[in-house]
Amino acid sequence: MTDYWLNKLIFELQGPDGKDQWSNDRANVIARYPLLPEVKEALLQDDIGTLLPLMNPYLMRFFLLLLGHDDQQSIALLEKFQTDNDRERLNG
Amino acid sequence: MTDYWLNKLIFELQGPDGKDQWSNDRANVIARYPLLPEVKEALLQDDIGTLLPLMNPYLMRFFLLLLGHDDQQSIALLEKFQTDNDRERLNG
Amino acid sequence: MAKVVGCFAASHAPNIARAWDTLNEGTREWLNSRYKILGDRVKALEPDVLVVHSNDHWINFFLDNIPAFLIGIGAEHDPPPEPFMKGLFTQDILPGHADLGRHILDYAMEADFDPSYSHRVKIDHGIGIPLWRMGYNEVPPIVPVFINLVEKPFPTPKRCLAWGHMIRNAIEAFPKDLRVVVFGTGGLSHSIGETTMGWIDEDFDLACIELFKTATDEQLANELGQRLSQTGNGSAELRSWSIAHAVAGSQGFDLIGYAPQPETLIGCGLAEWKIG
Amino acid sequence: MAKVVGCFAASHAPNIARAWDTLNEGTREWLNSRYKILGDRVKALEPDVLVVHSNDHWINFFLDNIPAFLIGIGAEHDPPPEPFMKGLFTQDILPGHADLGRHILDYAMEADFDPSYSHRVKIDHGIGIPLWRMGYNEVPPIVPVFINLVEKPFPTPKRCLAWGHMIRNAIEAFPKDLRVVVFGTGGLSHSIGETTMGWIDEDFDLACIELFKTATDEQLANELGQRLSQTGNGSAELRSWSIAHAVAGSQGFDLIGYAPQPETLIGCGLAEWKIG
Ligand SMILES: [Fe+3]
Ligand SMILES: [Fe+3]
Repeated sequence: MTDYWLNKLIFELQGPDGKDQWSNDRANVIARYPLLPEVKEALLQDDIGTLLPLMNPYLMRFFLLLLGHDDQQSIALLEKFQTDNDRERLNG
Repeated sequence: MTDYWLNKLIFELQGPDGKDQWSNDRANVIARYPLLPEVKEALLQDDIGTLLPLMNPYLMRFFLLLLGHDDQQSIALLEKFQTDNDRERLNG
Repeated sequence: MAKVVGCFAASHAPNIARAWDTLNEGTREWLNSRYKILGDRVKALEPDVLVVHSNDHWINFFLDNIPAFLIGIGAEHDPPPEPFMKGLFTQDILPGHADLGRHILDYAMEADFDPSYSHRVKIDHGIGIPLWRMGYNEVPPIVPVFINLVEKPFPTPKRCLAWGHMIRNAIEAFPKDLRVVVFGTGGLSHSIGETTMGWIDEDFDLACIELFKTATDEQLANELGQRLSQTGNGSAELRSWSIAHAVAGSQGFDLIGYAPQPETLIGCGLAEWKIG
Repeated sequence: MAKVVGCFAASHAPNIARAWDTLNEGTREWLNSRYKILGDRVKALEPDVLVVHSNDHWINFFLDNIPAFLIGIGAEHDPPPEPFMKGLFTQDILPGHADLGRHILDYAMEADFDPSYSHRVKIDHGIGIPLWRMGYNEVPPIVPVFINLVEKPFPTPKRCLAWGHMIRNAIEAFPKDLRVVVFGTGGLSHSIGETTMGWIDEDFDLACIELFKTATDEQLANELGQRLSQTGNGSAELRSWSIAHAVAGSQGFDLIGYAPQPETLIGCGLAEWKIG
């Protein structure tokens, strides 16, 4: 399910000082959006598994870069959450 | 011809402090937008005739309220700029 | 399956809220009584959801992204931000009907329409005024649908009629039992922020009312197509009426009230269509 | 009258700019040579204007207003705001072609399409990368057309083909002599920000290339409709290719190059359609 405010937060971090804000002022950035408690917690913990089904994948891609993950790290990180369905698609 | 930046300026004055900004800080508001010199001048002079063809009419309606014109004053003010075409439509 | 149990039109001028306390007693009385009839009829139908067609008035959209048609598919929307609308509704967040909204969106895209969509819209006075005047201090679940009628080009009347028929089909294809009331808000003639501001084109209004009673889709599209270019800009909102007309099946309607109303700057009208 | 003198496709991965300096020599060489062929062919056609179909990548639009199709009708657009695109173009403002843009918009709305429109868009990497790699340090006049391919629901492949045919008719109905080159950018297969990120579906890509060479519109719509649901999310951008395909008249194409390219995360392809 697409979480409007979660996606909006990540969308707005695309500005030039987004990385700086997220690195140095994460709690205040989070406080600007009416997020569900479990979403807030997931953001504070870098809990990608919780965020994945709630976020647009292109914003997730950007978010992983913002967190400092390069392509190979992002791929490895996301792969952990593959479902049987995803794997079947890959092998089909 | 629709003037993007002129309309954007008026659009953004719709916020709660728009009237205050326009009354007390007009030059600075204007400076935020890359307006043509003649548009800037028209805004500084309340030159509705120059602005009229460049602005969306609903934003013009809002702008006249912002300037303090009530409905009858707005109507009277706009009527001055009626063309023969407009009058024909009225009488047709 | 979902069912269209009612189709209504209602005008929505800002002055109905902004100037409410200073309107002439007779005007206020007329508005009170007519919107009450409308509200009573809608409530008697016990709708689960309202699908409300209106135009945005520079509240949600700007020139960087103007949708021809936009469907609100969110579970939550924001109350009207206009200062004159503050406090008319008790909720901080207005309920959308996400399931029906998304269903209509998917249906529309499969049916060769190209709507924009929004997960969260601001319900401006266009939708807010009729709801408030009908006596809804608490807004019921709605699917807001916006049509661009403020900065040209606008969808053609013909396309609006096609949109209305598609909306009817979409609702009837929704797999859950839902009683749906459809609205077209706005109109009738008015002229705003242009040199003929204040003009109410009563001839146009009466001609349109006659069309909604008797015209075929083709007649309605042709007549509106011609007449709209010769009257005030706000009259473009009759397109929302034509959508409700098509949703109802283009079988004529019952005028609840019409008054040329200089105080609100509009030809004010309310109507209920026959569901055919 | 205006004329479609060329129809092209080109991929547009961010890494082509972001990682340019660190790509393997062979990859850079491949990209250099293939985009140069593309650029040489486009320039030889001496276009007055480029009509470029792409999807927005969360640069112009958010979930509060996602257009299915959007036409940029402004005389001015903004350069790419993505950090990795900074400095690739010399202009502070990129030229639109307002007359052709508005004409296409009006034509589309009369032809039963419902595009959104914008007076000013940000030209993101989707349009920017192919222009840059073709050797345009100065962007020529463009009409940008955005298709929603990032957050579902997307326009169907069938609708995209219909859009392409409409675009051809619209351009040919423009009353001034203009040489128009049409682009579809994006694709081929890729998977971004989902659990299969990095996957390049070569089978899918080769099947699509074959379709663009030989398939009828109906075959193409059906095959894409089925295959897109079984591959990576970025493959949705093949819809832009299908638009260029239809603009060209669905008469097959000449593949300039294809390479599954893990470094850029995409199946990278470039092509020129036969104009039929
Ligand atoms: Fe209105
Ligand atoms: Fe892309």
